[in-house]
Amino acid sequence: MSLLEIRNLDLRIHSFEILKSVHLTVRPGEVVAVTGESGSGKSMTALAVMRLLPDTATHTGSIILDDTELLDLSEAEMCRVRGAAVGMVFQEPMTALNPVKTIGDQVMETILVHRAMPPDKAEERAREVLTRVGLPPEKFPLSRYPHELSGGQRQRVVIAMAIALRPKLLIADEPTTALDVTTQAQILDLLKGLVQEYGMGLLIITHDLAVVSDIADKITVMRHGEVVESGPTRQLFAEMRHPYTRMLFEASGHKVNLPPAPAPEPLLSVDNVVRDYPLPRHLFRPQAYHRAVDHVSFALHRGERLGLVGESGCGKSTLTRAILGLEQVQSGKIMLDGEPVFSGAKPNLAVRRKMQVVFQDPFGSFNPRHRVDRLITEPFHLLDAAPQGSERQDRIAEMLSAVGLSPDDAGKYIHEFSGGQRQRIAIARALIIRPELILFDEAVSALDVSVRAQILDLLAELCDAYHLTYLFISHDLSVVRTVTDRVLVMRSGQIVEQGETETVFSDPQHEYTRKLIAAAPVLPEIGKTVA
Amino acid sequence: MSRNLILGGFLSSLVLLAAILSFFWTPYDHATLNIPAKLQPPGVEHWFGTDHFGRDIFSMIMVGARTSIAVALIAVGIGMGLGVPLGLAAAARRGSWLDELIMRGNDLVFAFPSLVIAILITAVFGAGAVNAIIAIGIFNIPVFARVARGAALSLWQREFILAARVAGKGAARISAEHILPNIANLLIVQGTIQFSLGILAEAGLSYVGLGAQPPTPSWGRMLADAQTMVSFAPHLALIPGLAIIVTVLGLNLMGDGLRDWLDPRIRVARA
Amino acid sequence: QTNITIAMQLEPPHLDPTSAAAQAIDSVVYTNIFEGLTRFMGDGSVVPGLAESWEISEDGTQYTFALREGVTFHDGSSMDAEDVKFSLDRALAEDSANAQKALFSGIDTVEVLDPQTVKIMLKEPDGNFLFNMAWGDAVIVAPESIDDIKTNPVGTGAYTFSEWVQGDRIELTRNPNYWGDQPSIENATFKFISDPTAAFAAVMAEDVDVFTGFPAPENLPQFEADPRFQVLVGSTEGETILSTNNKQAPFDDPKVRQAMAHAIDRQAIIDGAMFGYGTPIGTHFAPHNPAYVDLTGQSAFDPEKAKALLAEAGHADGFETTLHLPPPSYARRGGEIIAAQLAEVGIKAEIINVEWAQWLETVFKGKNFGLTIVSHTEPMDIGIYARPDYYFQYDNPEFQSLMEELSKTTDPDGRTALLQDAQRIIADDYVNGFLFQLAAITVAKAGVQGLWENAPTAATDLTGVSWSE
Amino acid sequence: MLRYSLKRLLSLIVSLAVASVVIFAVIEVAPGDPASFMLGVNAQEDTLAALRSELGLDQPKIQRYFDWIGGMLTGDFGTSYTYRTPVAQMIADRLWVSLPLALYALTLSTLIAFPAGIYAAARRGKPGDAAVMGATQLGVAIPNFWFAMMLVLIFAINLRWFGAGGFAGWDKGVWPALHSLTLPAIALALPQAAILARVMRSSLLDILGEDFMRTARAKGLSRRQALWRHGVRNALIPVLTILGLQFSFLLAGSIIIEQVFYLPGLGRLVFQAISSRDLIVVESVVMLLVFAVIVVNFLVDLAYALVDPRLRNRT
Ligand SMILES: Nc1ncnc2c1ncn2[C@@H]1O[C@H](COP(=O)(O)OP(=O)(O)OP(=O)(O)O)[C@@H](O)[C@H]1O
Ligand SMILES: Nc1ncnc2c1ncn2[C@@H]1O[C@H](COP(=O)(O)OP(=O)(O)OP(=O)(O)O)[C@@H](O)[C@H]1O
Ligand SMILES: [Mg+2]
Ligand SMILES: [Mg+2]
Repeated sequence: MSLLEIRNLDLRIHSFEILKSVHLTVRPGEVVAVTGESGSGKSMTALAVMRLLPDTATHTGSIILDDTELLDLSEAEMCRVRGAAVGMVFQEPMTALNPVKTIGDQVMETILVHRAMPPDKAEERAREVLTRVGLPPEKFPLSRYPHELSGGQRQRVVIAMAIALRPKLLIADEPTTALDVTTQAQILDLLKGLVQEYGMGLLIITHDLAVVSDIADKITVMRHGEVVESGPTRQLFAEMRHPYTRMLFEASGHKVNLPPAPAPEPLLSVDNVVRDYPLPRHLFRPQAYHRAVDHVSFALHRGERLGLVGESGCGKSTLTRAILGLEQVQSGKIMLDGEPVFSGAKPNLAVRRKMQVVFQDPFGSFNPRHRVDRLITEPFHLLDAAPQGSERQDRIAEMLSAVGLSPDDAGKYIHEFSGGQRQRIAIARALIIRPELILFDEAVSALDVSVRAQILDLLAELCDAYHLTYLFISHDLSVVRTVTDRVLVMRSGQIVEQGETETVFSDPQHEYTRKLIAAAPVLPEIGKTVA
Repeated sequence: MSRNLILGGFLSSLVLLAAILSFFWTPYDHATLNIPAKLQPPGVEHWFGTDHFGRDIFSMIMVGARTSIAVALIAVGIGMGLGVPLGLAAAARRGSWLDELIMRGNDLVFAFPSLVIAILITAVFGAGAVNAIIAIGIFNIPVFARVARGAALSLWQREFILAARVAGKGAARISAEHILPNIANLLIVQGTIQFSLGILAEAGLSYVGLGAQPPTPSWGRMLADAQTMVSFAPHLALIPGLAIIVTVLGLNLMGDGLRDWLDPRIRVARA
Repeated sequence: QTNITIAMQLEPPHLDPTSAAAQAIDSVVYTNIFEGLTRFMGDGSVVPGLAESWEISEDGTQYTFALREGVTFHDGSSMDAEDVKFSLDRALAEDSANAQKALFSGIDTVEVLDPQTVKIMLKEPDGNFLFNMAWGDAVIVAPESIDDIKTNPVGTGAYTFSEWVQGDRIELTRNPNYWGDQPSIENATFKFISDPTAAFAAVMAEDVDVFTGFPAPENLPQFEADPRFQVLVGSTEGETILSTNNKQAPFDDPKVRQAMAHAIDRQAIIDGAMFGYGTPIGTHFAPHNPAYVDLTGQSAFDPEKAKALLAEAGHADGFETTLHLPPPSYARRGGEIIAAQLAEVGIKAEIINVEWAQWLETVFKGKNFGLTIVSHTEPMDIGIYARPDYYFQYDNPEFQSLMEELSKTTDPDGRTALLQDAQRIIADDYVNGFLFQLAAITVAKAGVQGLWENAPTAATDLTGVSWSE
Repeated sequence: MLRYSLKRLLSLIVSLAVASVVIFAVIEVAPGDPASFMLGVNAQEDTLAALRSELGLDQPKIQRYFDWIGGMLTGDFGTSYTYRTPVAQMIADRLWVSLPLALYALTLSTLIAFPAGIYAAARRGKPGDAAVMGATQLGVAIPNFWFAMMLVLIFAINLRWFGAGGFAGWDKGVWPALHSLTLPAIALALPQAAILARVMRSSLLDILGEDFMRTARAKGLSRRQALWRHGVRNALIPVLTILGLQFSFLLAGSIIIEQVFYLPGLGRLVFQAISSRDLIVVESVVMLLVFAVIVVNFLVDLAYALVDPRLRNRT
């Protein structure tokens, strides 16, 4: 007896075929995960169930919820289904809540809009569900506004809204993607608990195979709007019949072979660095500060690949900016090759030309109005004698080839490239002046697993060819584990643990490191069953 | 290109063409009085009729377009020329005393009811096109400063600016090389809007007698002259009014159309 | 119906007619609130006012006025010879703020003979004295009311002041203790509407019953065609002239002034600026005055002659000058037309629109102008041409002695002859461009009777006004 | 919230201080001697001097600035040069016309703009939207004084539904007063309403694309419910800014409109005062207008905090 049954669902937007005969079933008490890379149609499938597709979308096929054909319902009838029979949780907790209404109002609204109970009862129920999702009203009164909560707490409010009427089916579209690993673990636990307790069906969408393997009873893998494989989790992981599934799996756990690091020779030294941000001024109080980096010290050797992990907001990017000399530190010293990055109150340009950086966002890192040749030669500005004419052309061609693009791409604009290609261009830009040190700030976090695997391979190749030294910053432990020799673990502005990467991961010393590693979902080993 | 852009562009270029053409040709001399032929309704001889002095209204409208456009254009030039650098500087030094000073200065100018000040300026320094331009121009400065600053601030958060800083570029260079080209669209759109507001403001000032002085024809003054005669010669008020409406409408439609057309989000989606 | 709403363009700055030049004050208070020894009638004649009768001595230097019995001020105090003496002495005083001090300059002393009789001694005979005493600047005021006369005028007239809403209206109420006949209007409201459009709209919408000095002659045909309204067109004392700075080059050359006179088409100005309302004048004198001489032919419109004269004066290519225009539409519109007409003969006059305050500052006091257009509305004001320091700076000793002689002459025929000579002298000298006599235009509802048709002085005499049934 | 308000208040005071200096300086350089205007053409030099000293015009500039400011703070705006009555009283009388007019127009424009903007946003891309947007484009392009002329022509002169101008006065009752303010208010309000409707629409469209609107739909709210319960209040934030700015436009716009309808308001007062060089009145009225605008913007800032809880504990 299935709760939700999607059969032969075709979906078009204008002339684009978004979904092609999608099949999917969810039974009560079952967790079904839909996975696949970006743009494969996961969200569209979920929205089709909610009938919240863009106005221009047309669909055929059938979506049956509890014997009701949803595609036949009128809009008014559908309104009665949404929120009552099906609840939905979205990816971005920061924006999923109305900023001008209290959380209590927003949770109660689900109840009141369906006239399920009188207001006083509804309030009682709101307290109840908020308590259930871990926000007891004693600590988190109903009168709180969303901006007074953290990301994880907001996601709990969204879940509370979705389950307030105990829907039979809960749809969660990437519910943890925007959250830290530790928070992700808590939210996943919460969802699992709710399924067990209420006997709901849960349709969870995620691109993270590790999360999938952790939570799902059944998995559906999608690609280009089609279901390529589906089945019970154990079986699917054991068999991996479709090559795409296999590719996904391999890319998710991708390991690269770094060339061995040369003998230690100091390059960068960070000594007791402190970075304070002034908090907004209070009228009658002395200026207060937020300490984003708190007495951090470490050394980086020539040819070494150093990792930096830690949760969101722990100060990773701040530290990067301090090393780059973009911001002045309040105390401490940063020396590169024996010279301070900041001399007096001015950034030291002589030092800066030895460093480059690759940022996270493949879309925001480039001026959309410049061509690739101009984009990647921007660091030439740091050189006293920048290459000109044919020498310049050669360097551009060399760099583009080195990162796996064609020299012909030099004349294109950035919007003509995919995310992965953009990240390659970013690396080319960083490499073009042959810096002694490259900083990667979440350089692969925004990429699909398959693309990420390629970029990581590229990094390994470049290490071979150019003997790179880099600081690799990421919140993704598995990535850091494979591309670094040594790792620093950061928490609230402090380095809590550092050491050889393998040692730290296999035998974490600090309690926080242990917590991080435990919270990170892991892929099952191929061919073995999942617990 | 959207319908707005085409229609707006058409109306605006119509007015612009009339203004340019008026340098070489008008059906009659716009300044020649012919009192016996006064107050003729629109007809074959005078397409838009004649005014209370028997002047040809069609010719006056053509030459008046010149005045409106010149005043509004120069006023926008003043606003852009001073406002944009100020806005860029404020954004580049966000949170500094300079930013604070520029923004407070802007607030202050905004706080003055612009028309009152325009009246005050022209009352003190004399009525006339030049003072009207200055009065309108001053109020364009904070508008452009604000738009430039707002857009530049969000750009300064973008990683490509960070990349440029890593490449050792200073604030002035980054503003010129990265920020300005990326906010140019916005400035153009704002420019068209301010341009149309300038036309309205000029008309308003001329209407109360503080804009261009006779014999320079001006739509606003034509309306003022027509005031007492609307009841028996409505064309005197209708035609300059419609000229203003068509121009402003054209510019606004063009601004809207440009906004859509130049919006990088939509452009990327199209590419 | 006993209430009436009368609109006019200008609001008085305050309500004391004896300390300001503003005609708007007289328009409200003259004969209604304040009265003088003599008074003007609608036809311009001078009749007894508070003085019932008078005797003039043989040599013409002593006037003995017999005051009316039982006249009281609005505050209840009685009006007697002491009040007359006080009023005249106040106007005469060193520090007097009276705008027309010249009216009183001939007075030597004022003597109270008894409460009802007052004797005025002149320094020399003055044929104009009774006329002078009829001006609004010569009304009789109560000494005890002087301090706040500007906002609370207390006079002897048929109406008492009741309210002033600044920027909007002034209200008068009938004075039950008036010495003369009770007028038929009980409550009168004076409304101030400066904008010509608003003026038209207000009359059309019947928001006002009467509009005196209606500022938009272009709208009169509509009122004439509408049975709801009547239009009264009379004449004023306003000679509208193109004032010329006689001391500034090239206007110091009479040839140039003559050329300008011939370059101007008066009828075009009257038609274009006043929509036909106004009488062409060829000199500075009111055409309705019996002594008027029509000299318009002397400066007939003749652009060719104008060009020839300019060439003779050495300005074959014309010259540039300024034309300052105060706010009234006769000036603004007339100015545009004159500028165009002057341009035809090669004179480029740059139009400078000014407010009255600026006009007074730059033109009248600063004498920093080339040309300006203004209407001189004081009655019988040809005397200004005898003042070399007057803003147009005409300095002709012959004319000055003529005026002196005039003030000593009491015999009517002699006066007329002298006045006619005076008119000719200034016309021969082309002192200013003489344009037209401003028409007095009043628009009223059809049922209103007894309004002044002409405006021999600024006044809205309510005493004769009534509604027909 | 308190701290936020205090900070805004501080900058309000600074703005007012700077504004007062600017206004005073501009007025100081204005040509035209008030004394000679008051006394007319035949005034004697000694009388003029006496009047100047009576008016305080012979004092040093700094002294006069502080006298002016000090007076204003205590409610004494000085005495009008021309009318010889307290300026404060004159302004108060005029305020009773201008302020109701501005509020009336503001109310009208809000009443027209909000539904129109919301309607258009809800029907984005449909004929209803196109119609509203077309109308607003036109509305924005129409000069309000021209519109006023047309209103007078049609409704006062031809149809005679309204008086062509003038103000009945509140003492004649609320209804006649409002009646005489109706045409002017419409003339002021419609062009502003067009702008406001456009802002409302675009702001609402931005909000409609927000994630929380989708969340609301997922809860089972219909499009309409989501629009009203979650969209409108969020969309109000940019609209408030415009509303604040509009108040100053309305006050300024009323200067011209008061001319057309000969309403005895602040606008007329300022024009009259400028032309008669009643500088003390000009000074005070302009300062008052600036004060009103600055205070309204201050109130708008406070209103933000009411609408947007994120701002409440900001400093
Ligand atoms: N409003 C829309 N109009 C047109 N096409 C759309 C729209 N929304 C999504 N698409 C397209 O539909 C396809 C499926 O999108 P969908 O959002 O379902 O992908 P997804 O699997 O959820 O990806 P992600 O992991 O990035 O969220 C994509 O190719 C996308 O470009
Ligand atoms: N310009 C700034 N002004 C004030 N506070 C800041 C500023 N930049 C960062 N912070 C604060 O400093 C702390 C560290 O921020 P940082 O960006 O370095 O974190 P992160 O580790 O890079 O996080 P993420 O993984 O989310 O990028 C955060 O609490 C952040 O709010
Ligand atoms: Mg998705
Ligand atoms: Mg970061």
